[in-house]
Amino acid sequence: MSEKAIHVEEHRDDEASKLGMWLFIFTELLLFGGLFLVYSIFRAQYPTEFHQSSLELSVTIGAINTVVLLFSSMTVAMALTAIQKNDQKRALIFIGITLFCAAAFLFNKYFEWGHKIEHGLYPGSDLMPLLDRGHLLYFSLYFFMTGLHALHIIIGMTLLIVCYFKVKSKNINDHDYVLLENGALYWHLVDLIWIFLFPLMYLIS
Amino acid sequence: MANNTTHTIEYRTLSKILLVLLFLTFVTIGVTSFHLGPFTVTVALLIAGLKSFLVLSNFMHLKYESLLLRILVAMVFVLFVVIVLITFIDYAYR
Amino acid sequence: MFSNASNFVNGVDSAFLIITGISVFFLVALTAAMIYFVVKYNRKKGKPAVQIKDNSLLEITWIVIPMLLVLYMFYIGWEGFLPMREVPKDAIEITAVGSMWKYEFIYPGNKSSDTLMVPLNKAVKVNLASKDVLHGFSVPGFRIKEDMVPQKNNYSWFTAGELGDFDVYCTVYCGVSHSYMNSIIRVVTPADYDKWLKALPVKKADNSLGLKVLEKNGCIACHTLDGTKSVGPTFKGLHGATIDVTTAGANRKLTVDDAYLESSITDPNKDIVTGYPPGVMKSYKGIIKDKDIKLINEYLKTLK
Amino acid sequence: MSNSTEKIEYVSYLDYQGKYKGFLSWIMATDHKRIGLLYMYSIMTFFFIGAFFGLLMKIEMLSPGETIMKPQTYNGVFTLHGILMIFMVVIPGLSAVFGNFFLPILIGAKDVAFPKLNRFSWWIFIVGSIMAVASQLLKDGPPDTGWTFYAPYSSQTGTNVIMATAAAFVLGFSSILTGLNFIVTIHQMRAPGMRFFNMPLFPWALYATAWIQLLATPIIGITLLMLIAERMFQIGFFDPALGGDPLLFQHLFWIYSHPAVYVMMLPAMGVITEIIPTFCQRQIYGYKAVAISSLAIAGVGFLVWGHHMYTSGMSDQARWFFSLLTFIVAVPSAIKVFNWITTMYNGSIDVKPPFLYALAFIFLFIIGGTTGLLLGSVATNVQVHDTSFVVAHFHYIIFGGMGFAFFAAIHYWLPKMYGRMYNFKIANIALVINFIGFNLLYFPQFIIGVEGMPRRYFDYPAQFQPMQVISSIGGFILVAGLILMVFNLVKGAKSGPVAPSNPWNGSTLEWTLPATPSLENFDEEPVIKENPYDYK
Repeated sequence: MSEKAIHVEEHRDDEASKLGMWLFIFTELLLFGGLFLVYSIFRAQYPTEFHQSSLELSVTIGAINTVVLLFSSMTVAMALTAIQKNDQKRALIFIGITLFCAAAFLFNKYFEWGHKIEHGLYPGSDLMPLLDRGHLLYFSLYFFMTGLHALHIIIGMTLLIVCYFKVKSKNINDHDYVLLENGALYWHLVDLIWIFLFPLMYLIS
Repeated sequence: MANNTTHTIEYRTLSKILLVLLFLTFVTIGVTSFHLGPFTVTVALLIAGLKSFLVLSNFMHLKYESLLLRILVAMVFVLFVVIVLITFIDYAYR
Repeated sequence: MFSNASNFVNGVDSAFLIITGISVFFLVALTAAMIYFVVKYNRKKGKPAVQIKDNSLLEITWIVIPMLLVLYMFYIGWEGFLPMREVPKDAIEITAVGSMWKYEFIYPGNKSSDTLMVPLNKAVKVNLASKDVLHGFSVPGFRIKEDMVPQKNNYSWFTAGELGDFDVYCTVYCGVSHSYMNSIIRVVTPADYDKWLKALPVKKADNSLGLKVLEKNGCIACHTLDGTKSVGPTFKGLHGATIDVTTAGANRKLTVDDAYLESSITDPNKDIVTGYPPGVMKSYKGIIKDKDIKLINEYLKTLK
Repeated sequence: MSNSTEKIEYVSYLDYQGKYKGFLSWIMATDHKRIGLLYMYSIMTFFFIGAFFGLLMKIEMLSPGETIMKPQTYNGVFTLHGILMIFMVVIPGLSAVFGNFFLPILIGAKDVAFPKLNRFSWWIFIVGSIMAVASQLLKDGPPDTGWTFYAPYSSQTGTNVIMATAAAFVLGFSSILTGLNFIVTIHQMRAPGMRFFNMPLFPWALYATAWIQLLATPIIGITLLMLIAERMFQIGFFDPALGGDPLLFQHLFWIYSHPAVYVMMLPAMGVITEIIPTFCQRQIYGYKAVAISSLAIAGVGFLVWGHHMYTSGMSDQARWFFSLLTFIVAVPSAIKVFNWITTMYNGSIDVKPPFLYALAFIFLFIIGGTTGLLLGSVATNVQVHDTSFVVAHFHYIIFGGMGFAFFAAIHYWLPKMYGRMYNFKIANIALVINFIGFNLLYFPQFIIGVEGMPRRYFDYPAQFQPMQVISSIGGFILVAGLILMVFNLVKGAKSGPVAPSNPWNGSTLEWTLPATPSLENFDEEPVIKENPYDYK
């Protein structure tokens, strides 16, 4: 039996990987879609309560986080451009900035959550069951949606850290950068979801 | 390299897109601080839609992808909106 | 089929018959065609297969005809259903409350019974409520069914056309005694109905706070207040009694006191009363607050 | 055997071992054919465990009152039966077993697009399955919610609901990844010359299925996560005691679970569409209509979930809307049935076990489908909803439809999977026993369902007993037939006569390969026919 006959080639097909990533993004969109559906139904039922509760959140922190995420979305796109131009150094810097922004976002979120928890506003607290249904649902949704979003930030960061080291070791280069491309796509997804979360959670009036 | 089909977007373009996105963010914050009644949500969602369109088409390179992929992305959003609308057939008439 | 038990039987049953008729027709015709083809074009007969081109006219026909048929079936189904949502203004209003695992029917004047008594040939609107989880209110003889959803006001209505008893079943799965959650609708003459309703005593309200806590948390679903055995031990006479329990696999005896009751609420699987399966009750730690546990204890002391 | 190029030597995928030997060469395999078989062995195991629980229920139903078990046990048994059969047997079923094995071959590809992801899907399928079984054994006792996990009961009961829902979540993830893999495979891996409209119809069905898996499963994922959060952190989206809305759970649940029915049925229809032309030696009638009806079913199937909730207190507008769409989704299914039967016309029909299973499928599917009309019509739904009529209906669809299609597929493709043939006579006898047992088991449930017998009842009024007894007898007959069928298949696969490479004279690509395909399927570029069902 010749070696050639039994050797399984690693078929490389970047188009396929990219399509696969897009399909995965679809599932993520619908995962959050389910939550947005829940949000829209409860909001339609309790518009005033949702409005009052949203005043409890700080628009400034939300806006800062939005800017941070938008900016990181741009830098990760620039990292891809840098790799395409075979500029390894810049690519590393851009991925680094993105990771820094992600950490800043989580840091911000940590304080925001901490502030709420200090006031006894968290699921399972003594205060929560005393709220009326609209407020209760708003804060449940707030913690669940931003929590799930933060989880996605952490997943995205992990992906980008992997990309960082692969760029460093030149496993990601101007001939083969589909992994970074997919990591970037995932990061944009995280940004995309926040684009909707921000106005719906912080700005509704 | 036949595999590298992804279009390269210049730094300058990307930074321009960011500026537009930031501008739109502040517009949303500005608009929602006025009391437009039920239109506030509509306006906020429209701007969010515009922003996501920019992210999708530029940052995510969708502008340069195949027609098929663009149709699929649109299909997913349409499907989601249809599901929401159908659910509201129940909730709106309760 | 086609009894006069309620005003809906006719509409539902005719829809049923028409749809079943169309279905049986297709089932028989298509099966007959299959068998006929299998026999006629069997390979044993040695004729080679003839390749046939698609015929768009034929295909359009069998898209259009089923389409018309299903639209017709939809229409009769909707026609049969519509009256179920149009309650006459003069209907008698009775509230049916489902809880694990019994029905309670509340009549005007705060009178209640566990069977639903209704007068013949009078419209009755049944408001459906639930105290804990989803329940069903299904009366097969009347062709009505609607779910009882907590904190949501569903309703059903009917005009009974025949005297007699009709079964009521719970159709939405609601836990261990789901299949024992049933009742009866008894249709009587209007005169008998009035007489019966007059004799029915007005519901007494027990205002104990401890009982409220028990009701709110669904405890009474499994622990009765009257001494009958249910999913869990009864509350009657429990406080102060000496019972056999299994703690970490070992049998022992203990006397029920405040501390035991508290641990049974927060960690129910620690001491299982002999004769009951472990794992049926969840921990209410953090759900029932300490001050509410005190109220429960006070209330249980009164249940001798 | 093709030996045209001298360098490439043919090695059957069953003999090829690669880096790992023995058992590891299976669980570490990235070969789509081995993964297909792995799925088949695990799914058949779960199927028989599920069937065993089904049988326990049938024994319990022999007489009113307690027969062999307590009510709490019974509730655990039907819940596990449901979770096992739905999430671990019928949803992966055809697409994971025969889709994995034959999709790449049918489109002339060497493998699926992401072989390692494919292996990973099987692994997490096994992890999810272990979690589902573990939920039975942990200390709080088996979950007792039914496979639908309806809130608020599921957020209040003290049993292992978290473990069971987490299992369903993990299994859903496996399903998503399989669907993703198939879509990319079909888009990117078709052999040169294979366009969408000369692709065989089983891949078409799998394509539509994969889209449903991909787009609907995340919704159940998030729903189950919310349920878990509700139990763990008291985030009440569904429990009214915590401020939630139980009907919202039903909406979200059925947004996934209704399309999931088509995840089960579409590949089944696809299999039948492969079998009928082969045994009639006639090209499928109305190729395009059959292909597009798959997409139509998938598309409209997304929008009809509300027909599971007519009696839940939905608005009247929603009731007629869902009813109308439900009736419309019946049409593409009807088109498929007409096309299958027309394909038999003027054919040269070879009555072999796979074809007989296909005929049994059509018969049972018509019954299942038309009783679905009675459930889709609002007025009759009110009478039969949540009764054993529903139980009979979905068993006719899922078992009579998907199950019999699965059996048809095994009988059709076994010579290609193992290179051996089973005994036709025993296969036919088993089929007759299965068919009789099946109808005895489920048809009586239609009758008592119309009379009002609710589903999930541990105990029942005495007037339903005769039909329950007939049904239980049918259950025993069916299980006997299944055991005979599996015995015959196992014996055939292990020691049956060696099968020729094209025993049924099929025209699709798998039959051009040697009796067991080699590792990369096509040692030379496959020749793609303009019409996949071109019988000469």
